[in-house]
Amino acid sequence: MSDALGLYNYWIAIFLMMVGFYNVIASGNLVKKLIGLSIFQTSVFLLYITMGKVKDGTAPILGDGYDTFSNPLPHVLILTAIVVGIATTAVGLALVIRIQEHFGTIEEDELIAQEDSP
Amino acid sequence: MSAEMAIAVAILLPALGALLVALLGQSPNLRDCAMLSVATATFIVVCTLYPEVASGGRPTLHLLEVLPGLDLAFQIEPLGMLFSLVASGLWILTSLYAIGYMRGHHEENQTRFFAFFAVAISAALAAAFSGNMLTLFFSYEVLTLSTYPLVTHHRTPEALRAGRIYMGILLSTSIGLLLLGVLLTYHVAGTLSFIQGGILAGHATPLMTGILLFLYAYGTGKAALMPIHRWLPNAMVAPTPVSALLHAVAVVKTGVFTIVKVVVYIFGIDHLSSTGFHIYLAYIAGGTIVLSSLVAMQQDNLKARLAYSTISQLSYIVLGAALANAHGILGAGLHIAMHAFGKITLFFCAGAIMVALHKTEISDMRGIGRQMPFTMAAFIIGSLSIIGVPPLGGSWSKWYLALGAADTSHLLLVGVLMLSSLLNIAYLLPIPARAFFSKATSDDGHHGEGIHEAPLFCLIPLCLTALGCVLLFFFTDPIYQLLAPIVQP
Amino acid sequence: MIHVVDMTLLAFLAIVAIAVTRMTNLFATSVLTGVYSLLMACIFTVLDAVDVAFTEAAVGAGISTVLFLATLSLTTQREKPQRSPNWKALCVALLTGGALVYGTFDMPHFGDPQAPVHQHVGPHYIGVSPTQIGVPNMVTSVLASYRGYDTLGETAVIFTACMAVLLLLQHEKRRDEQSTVEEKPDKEAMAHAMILRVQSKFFIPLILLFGLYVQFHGDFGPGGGFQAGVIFAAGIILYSLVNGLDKARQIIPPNVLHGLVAFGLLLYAGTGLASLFMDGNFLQYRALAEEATHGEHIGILLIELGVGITVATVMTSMFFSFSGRRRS
Amino acid sequence: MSSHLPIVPIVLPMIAAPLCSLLRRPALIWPLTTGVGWLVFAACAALLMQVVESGPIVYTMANWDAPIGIEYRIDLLNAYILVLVSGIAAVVLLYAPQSAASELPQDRHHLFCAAFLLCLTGLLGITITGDAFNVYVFLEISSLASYALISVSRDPRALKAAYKYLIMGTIGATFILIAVGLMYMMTGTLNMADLAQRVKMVEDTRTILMAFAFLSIGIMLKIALFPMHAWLPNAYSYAPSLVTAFIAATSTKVSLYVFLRFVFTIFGAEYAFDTLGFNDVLLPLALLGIVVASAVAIYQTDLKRLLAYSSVAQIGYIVLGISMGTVTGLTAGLAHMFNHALMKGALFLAVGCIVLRLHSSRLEDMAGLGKRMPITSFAFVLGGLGLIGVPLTAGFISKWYLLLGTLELGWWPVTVLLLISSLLAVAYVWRFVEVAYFQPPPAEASSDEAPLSMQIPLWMLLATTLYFGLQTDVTAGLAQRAALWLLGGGQ
Repeated sequence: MSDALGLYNYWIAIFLMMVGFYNVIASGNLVKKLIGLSIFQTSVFLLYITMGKVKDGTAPILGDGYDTFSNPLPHVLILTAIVVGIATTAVGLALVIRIQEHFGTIEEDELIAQEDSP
Repeated sequence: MSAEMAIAVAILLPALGALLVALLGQSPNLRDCAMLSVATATFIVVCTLYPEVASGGRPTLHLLEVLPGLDLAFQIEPLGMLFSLVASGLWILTSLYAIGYMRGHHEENQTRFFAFFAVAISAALAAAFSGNMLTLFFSYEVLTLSTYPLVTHHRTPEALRAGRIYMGILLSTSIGLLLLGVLLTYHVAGTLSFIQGGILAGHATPLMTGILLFLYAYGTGKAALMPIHRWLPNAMVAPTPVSALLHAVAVVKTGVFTIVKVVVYIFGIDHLSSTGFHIYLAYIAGGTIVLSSLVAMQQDNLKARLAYSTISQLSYIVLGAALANAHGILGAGLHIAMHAFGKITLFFCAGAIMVALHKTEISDMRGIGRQMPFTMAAFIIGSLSIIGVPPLGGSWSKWYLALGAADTSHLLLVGVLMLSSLLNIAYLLPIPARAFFSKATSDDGHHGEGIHEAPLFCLIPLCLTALGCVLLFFFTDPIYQLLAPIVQP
Repeated sequence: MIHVVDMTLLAFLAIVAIAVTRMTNLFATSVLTGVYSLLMACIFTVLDAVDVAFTEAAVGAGISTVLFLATLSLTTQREKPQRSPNWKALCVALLTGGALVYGTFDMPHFGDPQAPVHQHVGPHYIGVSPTQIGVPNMVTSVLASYRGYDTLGETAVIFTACMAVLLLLQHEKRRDEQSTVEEKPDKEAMAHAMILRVQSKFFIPLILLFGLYVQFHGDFGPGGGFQAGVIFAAGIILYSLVNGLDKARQIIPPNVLHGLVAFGLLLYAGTGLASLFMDGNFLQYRALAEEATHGEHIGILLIELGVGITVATVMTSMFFSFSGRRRS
Repeated sequence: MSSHLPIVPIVLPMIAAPLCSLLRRPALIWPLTTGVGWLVFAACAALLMQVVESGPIVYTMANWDAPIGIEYRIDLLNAYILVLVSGIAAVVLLYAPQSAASELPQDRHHLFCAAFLLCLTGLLGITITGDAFNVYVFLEISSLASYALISVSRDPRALKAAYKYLIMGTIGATFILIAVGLMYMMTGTLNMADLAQRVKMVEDTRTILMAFAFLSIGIMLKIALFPMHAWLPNAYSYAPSLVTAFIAATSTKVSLYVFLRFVFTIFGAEYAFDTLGFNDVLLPLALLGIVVASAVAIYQTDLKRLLAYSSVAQIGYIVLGISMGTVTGLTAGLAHMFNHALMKGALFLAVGCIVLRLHSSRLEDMAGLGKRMPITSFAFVLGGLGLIGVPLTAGFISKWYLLLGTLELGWWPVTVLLLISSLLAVAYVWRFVEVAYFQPPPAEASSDEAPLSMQIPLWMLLATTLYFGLQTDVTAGLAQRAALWLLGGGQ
């Protein structure tokens, strides 16, 4: 039971990652793929933040009456990762807009069909 | 000129000649003059190297070390000396002949033709002089690539198909087998240098030696051992000078030269003969000799017949090497020179007939002896030399090969040599016989009765090579003395 | 107690994620993704990562949702429905997930103070940073100083994204087009909606003010250049949503905007270089002043400003690029 | 200032990128970008020499000692890659202005230059850093920049290719992020040297095993190791020529470097190969890649695409060398990374020259090219000989080591397979030769060479491949030292 409690957060994080990952691979819509990618990445953040938490700790900001702090390092890493995530999403979406303009669709199967019959 | 310089010059001259020919492409006369002078100069440079080699010297040119134990180096030893003399000497005659032939035949793209021809000679000389297996391998590949444009000279679909077969077989065997052999040698022996007595003794197990022997024998596709001989008849689509010099002398001889050289300097005769695997190769060569002679008999196209004859004769040399004894190696070495003169004469004659009478099929050649007496006389001399009749050069090499075969306890090989001489007679002599003793058929009498020889440019070289066949019989001793050191322990 | 809140939120997250997968209306999915980010931000708060929560809320629920919606308005709103689940993808996902779950069994448990992360480098930051850097918010110390180079990289990432979006979406300059844009009233603007206009007049200054607060208060509480930049951008985006893109562009001309994008990154890297000239290593702000903590203060202020400027202008310029693209 | 030399290759292009976006005028930005490229190259070369002479260089960011702060740690391995990447960038930048003028929209040169510099920053940043998370950050800089560089092509299909690359690249990067997280979780550190020590203590945990697995898969996606190469052919074929040349020569090589860095210096060859038997996974993938991709390359009708598939095959060679786990094998892999980068760079530059004149990279349009563009065609053939591994080209050296490596291990079938694959390489290079030299040029075609400003960089790269085919101290010699060191035999 302690196992289950101690790892619950990780399992959910993994579950969420896989939902996102599934969407990236399975979805035929280019926007939906990016949504999946964004969920995938966000869930990885959860993995990091979870490991930074310490029992009975508090946010790593110096204040009176607190002496147990959660680890600030994962927070810093994830701040960076969030930026990377939004950057990727933005570039991806810009590509999607251009694809729509040129090919008139953002469904993967239709795009492939266009390739085959020029 | 120091020997080092001479080596570099000998290899670079034809390459520069190629450049010169390409630059002078606008004025054919100037171009052809340039080519002749380059060819002559090359021959002279090669000749200057002879005294030193004959007196036991081994001029060396070390270019650079590519990897530890792997260098680009040239070293002249007797076999290479002989081969380079033959190749560069016959280049002069072939140039003369080619001028007559190409003009007489109104060929297109002559400049390109002569340029690549010169590159091929350069590669052949580099192969002859190579001081280690890597250099030899490299020259071998350059030779393959530079002769491709010559084979496909006519750009017809047929020529392109032949070119593909040519490249396909030569490249795939050399990369697939020869390179593997080279690598294995390096892996086993730690070096690739050609050293008297071989480098494998003490390093390679008998089985490994056997494997290597076959990798080299079949990796050297240019030696045209059956069943990888197909490229050679196909290459006959090229203009005749190419067939004459390259596919009777330079290219194919580079192949057998590689095998002889590998046997002498990589395997070492003693090491090879101690393993017992050489006999299998000897039998394969013997089989190729007989089979290709039989095929040659069925060819009606003169060049095709000569091509199969070449395959058979090349296997003589492979056989000599495979015997792995002193007589065999000497016979192989001599046969490189003897066959070169004989076969080039025959090809020159075939080309001359094509230029003068536009005939390619043997069955059409009835009675042409009366129109082309000199050519056909030369043809007889060449044939007899190849058959091995004294007083012609070919008799010596066959003699030594037979001695070598007798030295092994495999008398069947001696039988093969005897049988093949009979077969040589059967496929070569009917041609002049038909030319002189049959009446011309009526339908192609439009060339008239009188003498109708090829242009002098064609005729003179072929007479000279025929003469060479005779002279070689009387002056074999220098060659023998040159080669003798390589088989001394 | 924390466990209960945590588990409930996680369960919500799972439900939202599944809903996102099953829905085909892309508008709804985008909004749900925003909700997902918001929930995630809540969890981050529970897990003591307030700075991260702040950022995730601003980025995930804010900017990224806006960008998704802008894209959808240019493309399509519905996904082509798929009949059956994609078994191949399901297998890949299950396999990957299974592998990860397998990996969890040797992990230190949630909150375990003995975990290596709480033993090795982390404690150093907690123990030493307040005196070494002189900033109460340890996340800021680590972000700006100890791992300031990472943050420089992060600023470069966002700058790169801006270059990429501009490369892709910047309009080719055509003479005829410009004139038509000027004359045509912006249909997409919502200036005619009275309530919106009034409210926005009230809110936008507040948002911008809050942005400034977050920018300069990052040393002491949650916040910093990145969050501030996003908030600032949100204010401008709100303005252009209400008053139309062209008006917003008049207030902040593209040239100024792009100049500021570059300036932010240059400011950051320049601060790093400045410490070189003061005999420090790259990004060693301590060298900037006599007293080490004072130098750190100056350095952190400058680079946070650089981050803030770049992020705010990049987000704005991305939004302008996206919404400047008309449906063809 | 010389003690601050390590930051020059990263900070210089990072500052130059925003400057480019500010300056806007092509007449200003191209010289700036090119100048920066060459300065960076000079700095990298100086670093390499310093490392060769006096051992690894450590540079701490903000003077915080690792693992508290981030440090650069430059040893033989990454100095070698730094020189490779910056050298290719410098040469490509000489070539770029002309090529860009014909292939890119006029009003975007400043953005393009900025993206190019950022891509360079990212690639060099990945290589030079000694921090695992920092690798991820710079990986994303280079990736985002390369998506942009690819998509800017005039061919709209490049958009789809860039999108696919973005999806696969981000999945790869996220996998790497997960792996770094797991490693951090088990060790508490992100510094590579520190990680290498601490991972040993926990290496029998399932978590570290998964970290290893995710890391490998993530990097393999970036390397485009068969069968994870799906993004590569389209991306290379539709991108602007100079982008293809740059990315093909550098991007996968840097990913390969990351692979080597993590597998050999952090996890250690012993753990990866002896404990996990990781080479049993790599070997079949590498071999499949070599054979299948070479065979597919033969049937391509587009020259860029043909070369792209050839790249997949050549990556197989490199990974094959790595999977041997011996000094010879690793030397072969490292040397081939270097040599292949030069050769592919040169080949793609040649294709760029061809595209400049023909506005097409389809083989069928290149009939008689040997007459129309004799110099460029000859350059292509020379580069092709290198790909085949003909002696006296750089390609031969690495293949030689590779073959020797297989012989040392007694992997006979692999040796034979490698030789067969060389024949496949002959076949695909021959396709160009046949079209260019043995088909008559179309009647209206005139001879029209590419301008000198493009020829010179092309020949510079070619000359280096020929030079390194003869002079192997730098490539093979350094590669061997690096290989010895990676396998734990000291510097």
